[in-house]
Amino acid sequence: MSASANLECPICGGEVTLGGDTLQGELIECSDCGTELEVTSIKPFAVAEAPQEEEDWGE
Amino acid sequence: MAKISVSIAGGSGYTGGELLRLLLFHPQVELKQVTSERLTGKSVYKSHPNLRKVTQLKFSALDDLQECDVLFLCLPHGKSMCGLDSLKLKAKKIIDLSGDFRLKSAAGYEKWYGKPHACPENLMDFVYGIPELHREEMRAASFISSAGCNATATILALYPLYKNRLVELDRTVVEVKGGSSEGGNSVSEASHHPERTDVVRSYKPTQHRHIAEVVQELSFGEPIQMHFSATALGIVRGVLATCHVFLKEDLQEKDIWKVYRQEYGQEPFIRIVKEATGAYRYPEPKVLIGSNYCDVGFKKDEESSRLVAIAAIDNLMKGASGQAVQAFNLMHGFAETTGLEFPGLHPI
Amino acid sequence: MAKISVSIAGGSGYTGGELLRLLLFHPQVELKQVTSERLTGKSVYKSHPNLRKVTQLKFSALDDLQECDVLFLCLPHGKSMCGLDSLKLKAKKIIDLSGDFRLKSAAGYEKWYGKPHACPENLMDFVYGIPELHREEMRAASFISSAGCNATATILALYPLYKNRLVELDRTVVEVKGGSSEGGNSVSEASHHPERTDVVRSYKPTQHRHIAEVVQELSFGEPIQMHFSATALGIVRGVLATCHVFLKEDLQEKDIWKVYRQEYGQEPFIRIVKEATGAYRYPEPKVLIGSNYCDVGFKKDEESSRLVAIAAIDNLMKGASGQAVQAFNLMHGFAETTGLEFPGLHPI
Repeated sequence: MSASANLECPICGGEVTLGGDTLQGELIECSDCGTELEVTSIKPFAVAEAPQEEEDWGE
Repeated sequence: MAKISVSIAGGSGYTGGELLRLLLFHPQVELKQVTSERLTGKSVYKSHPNLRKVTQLKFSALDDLQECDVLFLCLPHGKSMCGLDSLKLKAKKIIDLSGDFRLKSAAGYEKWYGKPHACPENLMDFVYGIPELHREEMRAASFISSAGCNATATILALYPLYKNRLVELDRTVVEVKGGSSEGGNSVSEASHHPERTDVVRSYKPTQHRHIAEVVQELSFGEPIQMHFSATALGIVRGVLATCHVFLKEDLQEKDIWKVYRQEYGQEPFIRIVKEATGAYRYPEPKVLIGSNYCDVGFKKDEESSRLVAIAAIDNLMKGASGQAVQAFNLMHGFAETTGLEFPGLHPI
Repeated sequence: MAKISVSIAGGSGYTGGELLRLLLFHPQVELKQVTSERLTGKSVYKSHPNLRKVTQLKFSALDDLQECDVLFLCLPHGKSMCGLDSLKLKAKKIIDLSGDFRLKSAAGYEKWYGKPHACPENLMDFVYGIPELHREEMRAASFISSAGCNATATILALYPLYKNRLVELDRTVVEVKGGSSEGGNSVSEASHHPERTDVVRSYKPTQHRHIAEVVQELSFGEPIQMHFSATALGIVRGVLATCHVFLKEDLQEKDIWKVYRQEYGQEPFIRIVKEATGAYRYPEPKVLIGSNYCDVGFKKDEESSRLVAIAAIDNLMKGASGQAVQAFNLMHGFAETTGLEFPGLHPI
């Protein structure tokens, strides 16, 4: 199991911490901007914005 | 540790009532008197029904005000400055929630309040009461002037951008949307329910006096111009300030996040709210009612250099009484969130 | 004294969110998990925006629920009773906020909920959770079923009159007016803003299931009949129950005051509100939003034997989550007001 890592959220640049047990494809939330991120690789750790189905916001 | 003895001068209005609610539940406060000329001798809950059975306190007359450690002034505009000398005899520390001591310049006061200031020599004694801008000065202050509600929302929306000189200084347009409680509890034709409900009323398209505070606090020594309008909505509490600024350089949203995080990352009462999903993506005053939060968000316009900066508050909390209690906590070295933990309600 | 470990099963709805807010600030509670099948892994503030930055908690799946001291159930109707055996393995004490265990009679449940009860043998294990009626039983209880919101308001309005056998038992008419949060957070045609705003909607002129609880709690061993209607208003929170009863003897208002004072004089959450002046002469749900109060008032009709008894609550507080925390406090011998001190806001 690799050590945990601090990455930068691709959306807001906030700090995203990945635990050593994080799995490929896992979904995590950026605690600053709430965006759902997908772990695209674990060696080295990398994340990208998870695909979002566009919500109809009703307006 | 002995409690701090506190009184409120002018406690029958909405700001006084909200302050009374907060102070009654503040662990370090011993509430002594609440004055009201109109309701002297009456129980405070007659003006503040939410305090029924919470306190047996009755309104006192201002003349019967005894000495205390801290005096909050929620008097009608003009009364604080006219009565300052006698009020100063009652308490070493004063927090004034009126507009009397917000502006540093006597000329500015006369321009925006339409009459000369009664004691301009005292203007510099008061620290302008937004902790996120003046925390250290407020810790040491004996006199604090709590900011206006629209000014608080506008200043907090724009402060990181102006402090870091990121925007053009004369192109900013600000539209503040607010509720009926801003007008206080005195009734008028315009506040009569059938006339006031669900309006979208352009009550101050120009000349809103809170501009003066915004210009004062964001100029950082340079001349700036604010183009400010206020619209009244069918809500009771809540302010949303939508500010249109024009960036000097072509910054990306990530850069803007960085600037706001740098200025507000450690602030207990400011949350950066900018999300891609959900019904609450940008600051929303509704869920802040009763809380001391100021939520701040922004959106970069892809078509131009415009950045839309947005801030939401409860005008009676962060825009008045909550911020005054925050000032009180700072003045006495208490944790700044003391008595201000209520997070707001949802749904409401 | 070690804190009580608490989890909430079904925490993404309005009741679960209000309970979460209260428990996060409860001095004796260590909050462990909040479950939601739909939002497992997501931050709780995604459903409860007022809790943004107040907690970093994420929703768990029900299957991952660990043991704790007290489990609150805010599951959709029917889920508590079907899953009771496995839920009982997780906690020695359960407070259920659904309708599954409110009625003592399985036949009554089937009549009002339209399907047979899944585990009628457990019905008698649950104490009906209105402290003002069942305080001693609740202190000793391991399982409590929190009352319905309309039932709570109606029962508390009428309890002193029925307990003292002052009214005719088959003539009472009750009209409950309530808000949109009663329907929970699932959307429908009828809850769509343009259709729902400012309605005065006769959504249950008859057959409202909360009648069964009212009859159960006010019969005192005699057959009684309740004529009950519910009207939905344009408010979000708040219930006002207006009850029309017919007195057996010709009593004056002073006598009625005496009966209500006798039953409610020492209650921390009930205030008798009946005044001749001011804008808040009778119970008003608006100023109770967020508080655990039930305000009760009455007016004798000079023209007949009718007495109009009125009660107001916040349906999410005294009508659900607040009352559940009151039950929690009773179960553990804490002061009943612990974590429930918020007095409500004015103006709001």
